[in-house]
Amino acid sequence: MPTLEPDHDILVFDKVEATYGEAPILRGVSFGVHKGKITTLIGPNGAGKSTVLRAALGTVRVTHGQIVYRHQPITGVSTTDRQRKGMAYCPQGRSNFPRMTVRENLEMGAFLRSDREVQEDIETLLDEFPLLREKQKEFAANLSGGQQQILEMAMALILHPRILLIDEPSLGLSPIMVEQVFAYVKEINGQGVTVLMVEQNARRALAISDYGIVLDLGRVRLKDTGEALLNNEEVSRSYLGS
Amino acid sequence: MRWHRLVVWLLIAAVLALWPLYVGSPYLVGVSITVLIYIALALSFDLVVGRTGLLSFAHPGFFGIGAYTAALLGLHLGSPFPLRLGAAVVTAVLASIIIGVPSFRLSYHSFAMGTLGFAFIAQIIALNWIPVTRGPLCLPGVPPVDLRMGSWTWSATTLSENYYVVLILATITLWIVVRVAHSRIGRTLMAIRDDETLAKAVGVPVLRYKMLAFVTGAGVAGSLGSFFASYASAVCPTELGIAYSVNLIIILFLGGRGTLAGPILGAILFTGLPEFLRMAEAWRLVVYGLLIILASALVPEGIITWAFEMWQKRREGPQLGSAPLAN
Amino acid sequence: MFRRVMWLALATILPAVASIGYLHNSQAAGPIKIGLDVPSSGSDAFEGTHIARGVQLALEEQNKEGGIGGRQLETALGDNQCDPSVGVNSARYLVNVAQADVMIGSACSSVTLAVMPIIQQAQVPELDVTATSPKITQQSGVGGNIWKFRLNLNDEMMDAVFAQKVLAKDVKSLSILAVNTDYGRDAAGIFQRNLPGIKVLSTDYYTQGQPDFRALLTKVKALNPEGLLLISDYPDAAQIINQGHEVGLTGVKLFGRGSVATNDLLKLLPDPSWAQGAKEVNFWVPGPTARSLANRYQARFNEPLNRDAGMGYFGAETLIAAMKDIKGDITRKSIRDALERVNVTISGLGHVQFDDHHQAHYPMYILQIWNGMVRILETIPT
Amino acid sequence: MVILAQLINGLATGGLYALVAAGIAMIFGVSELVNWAHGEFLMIASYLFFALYVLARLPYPIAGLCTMLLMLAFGALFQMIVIRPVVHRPWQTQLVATLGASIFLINSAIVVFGTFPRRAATPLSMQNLTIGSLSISYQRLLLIGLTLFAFFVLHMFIHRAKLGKAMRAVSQNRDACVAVGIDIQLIVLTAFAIGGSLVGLAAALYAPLGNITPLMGIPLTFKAFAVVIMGGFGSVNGAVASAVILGVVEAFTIQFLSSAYVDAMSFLMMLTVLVWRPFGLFGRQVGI
Repeated sequence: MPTLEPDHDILVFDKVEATYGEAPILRGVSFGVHKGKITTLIGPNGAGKSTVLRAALGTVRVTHGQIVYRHQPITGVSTTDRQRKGMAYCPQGRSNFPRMTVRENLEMGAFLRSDREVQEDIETLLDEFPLLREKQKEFAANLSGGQQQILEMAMALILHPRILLIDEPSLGLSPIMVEQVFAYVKEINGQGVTVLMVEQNARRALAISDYGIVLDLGRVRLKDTGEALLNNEEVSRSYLGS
Repeated sequence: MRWHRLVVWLLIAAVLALWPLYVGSPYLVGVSITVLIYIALALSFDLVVGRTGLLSFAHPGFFGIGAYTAALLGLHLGSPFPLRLGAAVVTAVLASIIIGVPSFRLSYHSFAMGTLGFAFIAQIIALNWIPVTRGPLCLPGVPPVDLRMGSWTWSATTLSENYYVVLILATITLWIVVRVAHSRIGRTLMAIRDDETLAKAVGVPVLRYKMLAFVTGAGVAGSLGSFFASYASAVCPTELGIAYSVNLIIILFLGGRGTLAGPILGAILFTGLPEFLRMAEAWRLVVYGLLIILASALVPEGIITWAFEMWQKRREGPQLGSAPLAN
Repeated sequence: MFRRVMWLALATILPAVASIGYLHNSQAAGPIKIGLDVPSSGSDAFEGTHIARGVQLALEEQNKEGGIGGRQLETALGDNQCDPSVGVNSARYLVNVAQADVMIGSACSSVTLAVMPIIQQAQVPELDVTATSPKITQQSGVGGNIWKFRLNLNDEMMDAVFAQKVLAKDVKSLSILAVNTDYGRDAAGIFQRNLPGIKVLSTDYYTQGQPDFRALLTKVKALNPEGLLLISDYPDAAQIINQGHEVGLTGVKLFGRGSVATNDLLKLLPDPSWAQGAKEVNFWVPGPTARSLANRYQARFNEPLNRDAGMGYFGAETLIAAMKDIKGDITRKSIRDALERVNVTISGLGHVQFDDHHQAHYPMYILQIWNGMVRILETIPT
Repeated sequence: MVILAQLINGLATGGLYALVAAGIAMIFGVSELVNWAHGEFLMIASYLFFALYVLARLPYPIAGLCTMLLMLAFGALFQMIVIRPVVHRPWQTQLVATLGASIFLINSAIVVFGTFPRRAATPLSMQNLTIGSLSISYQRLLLIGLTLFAFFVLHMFIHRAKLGKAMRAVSQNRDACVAVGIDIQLIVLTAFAIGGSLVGLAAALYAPLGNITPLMGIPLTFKAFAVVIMGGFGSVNGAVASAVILGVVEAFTIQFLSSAYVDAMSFLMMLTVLVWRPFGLFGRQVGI
């Protein structure tokens, strides 16, 4: 079993606690995200998976412990600064702008950038995602669910992230689209972007993941390679469904 | 513990009953009557706003409709007060059904503005329907609150008598609100306020419950209007004005909505406050506005909610809240 | 629940009980208190503010001469917002808490009528200086409220005379624009009943303080009336005249009832010639006889004297004259009795004596705006 | 000719409503906040213009421009002082805060400026263009022209500029804004600043044509609310279109029906629209 050595880790959670209102959601979460790999968080509803991503991004307040990003603690760093430093985030559900065109959506993805190469980068992305080029003048609302998910990933990529935090990318998609979306996740990872993913569709996700982390009731139950978790009987029984 | 409770209730009742004798000054009795009207109005307003989450601007409209109905009956037919009160309730309820049915289809912002529109139109009609309302000339000479039993008659001519009448009305209002709050209806209303989608999903007829709260609130407001017409002995279009709505909203949101103590404390503070500030006449309303801004920032859930929280924290130390677990 | 009730009881009753002590500060032989029952906020605040200043000037002058019987005079302000239900509480405040010995107000007719039962019950005399509803006169004095007095002339006295002596001579057709308040509706009604031989082409009511009169004036212009009667106070009248110029409503003869032919209006016109020839009946205006008062007022408040400030001053002067005449203690009752006896000539206003209905009768003024000034065309005895 | 004159009256009035309503709609679009004090922004702006043009004797264009800039700052300050502390609260609490602000601003103006109306007539407001029986002041021509121009600029800003696009983005999906790093606070601040400057422009154009009083904002707030609802809450284009329609309908109501009921017209129209189309005349498709 490979150890999660800090040197390889782009993002480290160290005994992180977070609350929502008065209720504790994370109760001392510790793990590391291996640079250049895909790591998937699995666990039942209410385990705190999405909160992990939000804590990393800084939209949930961490009450105890700390988060280390690229070997530097990022407590007190604003969300936008984290994004400037290479964190990109695809939240759960639809996170595009329905009454803006595909191209405008991509421009909004680049909101934090003020350099002149934005338009060029958009062109490059449209080359990479031909289906987006086809629809670049249409409103995002007119795209299918899967196309919108791909648009959202493209929006995140404009910032040239080092790590992509992606929440439930397969939610509400047809099986064919799910395959395509995961293929894109794999492709993005192939370009050197670390991926930290939360996914209900745990089997599929673990199949493309290098590592998996099982979260339950705000604590880390288990961390291992994706393959090992898939083959772990207890995990199978408790967290992967039948 | 039961006698304990009884003693406190009796004590409160005694204080309230002896209040006009204690304060003596007609000005303070007058202010007390205004405060009691506002308490009752705020409690009934809270039925709509605090317990359904919908912001209605129509409430003073129902108050005004009740006042005009009672005044017209008293002036033209010489009807006794109980009849005027009943008629005021009926017209206010009818109006609330007419307003409510289309309005409840609207989203919450549109509902607020829709009811604001109703309030405005009602006031403009009162201002211009001269043959009936006399417009800005008001309807003066409304007979006082009276009771007739055969040859025996009684009428509330002094301030203190009016105080007791409104005290009874406010108590009845409180009773209605408590009954509603502690009944299945009240719990359902709270459930709807907290999660309307869920309530709908489990088959609660949401619209019917909201209408029930809206109509009950309107009826209470109408009854208070009938008292006001007699107490003030005149009804003017200003009684339907937006100023009332503004006051009620301030009372409710800064007192604490969805509670019983909140509207009561809010009414005492925010009708009493401008009166107290009479010392600094020129700056009075400047200070008042400033206090509202500060209160909305510092005690946004209302003074009473804030006070309870502080008190609970001190008593029980840090505790697990009841906020839903969120992923 | 029980604890909540306890808390509630404590939280509400304690401060209320504590406050009583503060409010219960009745005075014995301190200064004489004059309650100002006027609007100092709301849409009629301009009127109340000026009345208050006029009163203040009169009291300051009297205080310099040692007050009355060694007692100083001071004011207490109760803002009635020109709203009857607010006015009822503010009047009670003046009567009970501020312990006013006599009041000036209520400035607005609807508030005056609402407050009259209160002053009767509390037995405090009150003197009106600007409210013009005839109903106040009908309900005051003999057979009515013996505590209410009115210095200024009422609409019944002025409007019929103005209609017959001025309007009937000047025009054959007329449009009326009236403010949609108690005073506008009342006065418009009186005029409509008193316009023999004049064709009233339109009567429109507008909202006080409305920003835009152009559509209304375009409508009036299309009717092509010979005269336009504004039942308005000067802020609205200025808007009407300015915007009337804008939509080309020129050549129409202007008449006013309210405060149209006043210096205040002229200040609000970019070009005074737009109101050239406008005639108005009014119960007072700062004329040549009030020059000394105008100078003193200007020096004190750094603004020119206007009708409302002048009436406030005369109201205070009337009260002072009455109080000087009192032999024994100055009380609410003795002030009332003294007001019934008042028989003085007030310089700048005229001879003041209250009739059976407690209405004073000094001459009314027919005014005209002429070459950027207000001139007195005629004074008509009442 | 009367019809044409009333049409022009309606357009000019509608323009004023539109300048106030656009700000309310924009602020609502990005923050779901109903700014009850927006009419008081116009009042403050008018006194500012009066101070700059009449008291400081600045030339008209400069006084107007300064009013716009100062109101830009005022809008931003208002957001920071009054709105920011309640930004995470329900919209009703935010409404109470703006209510308090409205009471505060009106009465501060009464204390500072007194209750006597002020005027700030310009040479343009005193000269009329006369064609036949039609008469219109040059100030109103300027006003119609500049209002159109302002809305053209606003439209370009919202659809072309990055910040403008971000405003649309915030009005469409707030979560997504967090994901792409759009600072929502900054956008809300921008909306208040733009709302303020539009009202500043309105003041510079309208103050010369009317009285400046502490209470002048109140009727405008209500009319603007009605208009914003009619246009579909949060839609700037919808609000502007409805404002112009309302202006014209009011003018014709006065001409052909009654002046007493004209103020009811705005809310009657609003209620009709709400019953007929609950999401406003232009529906949900428009966005900011």
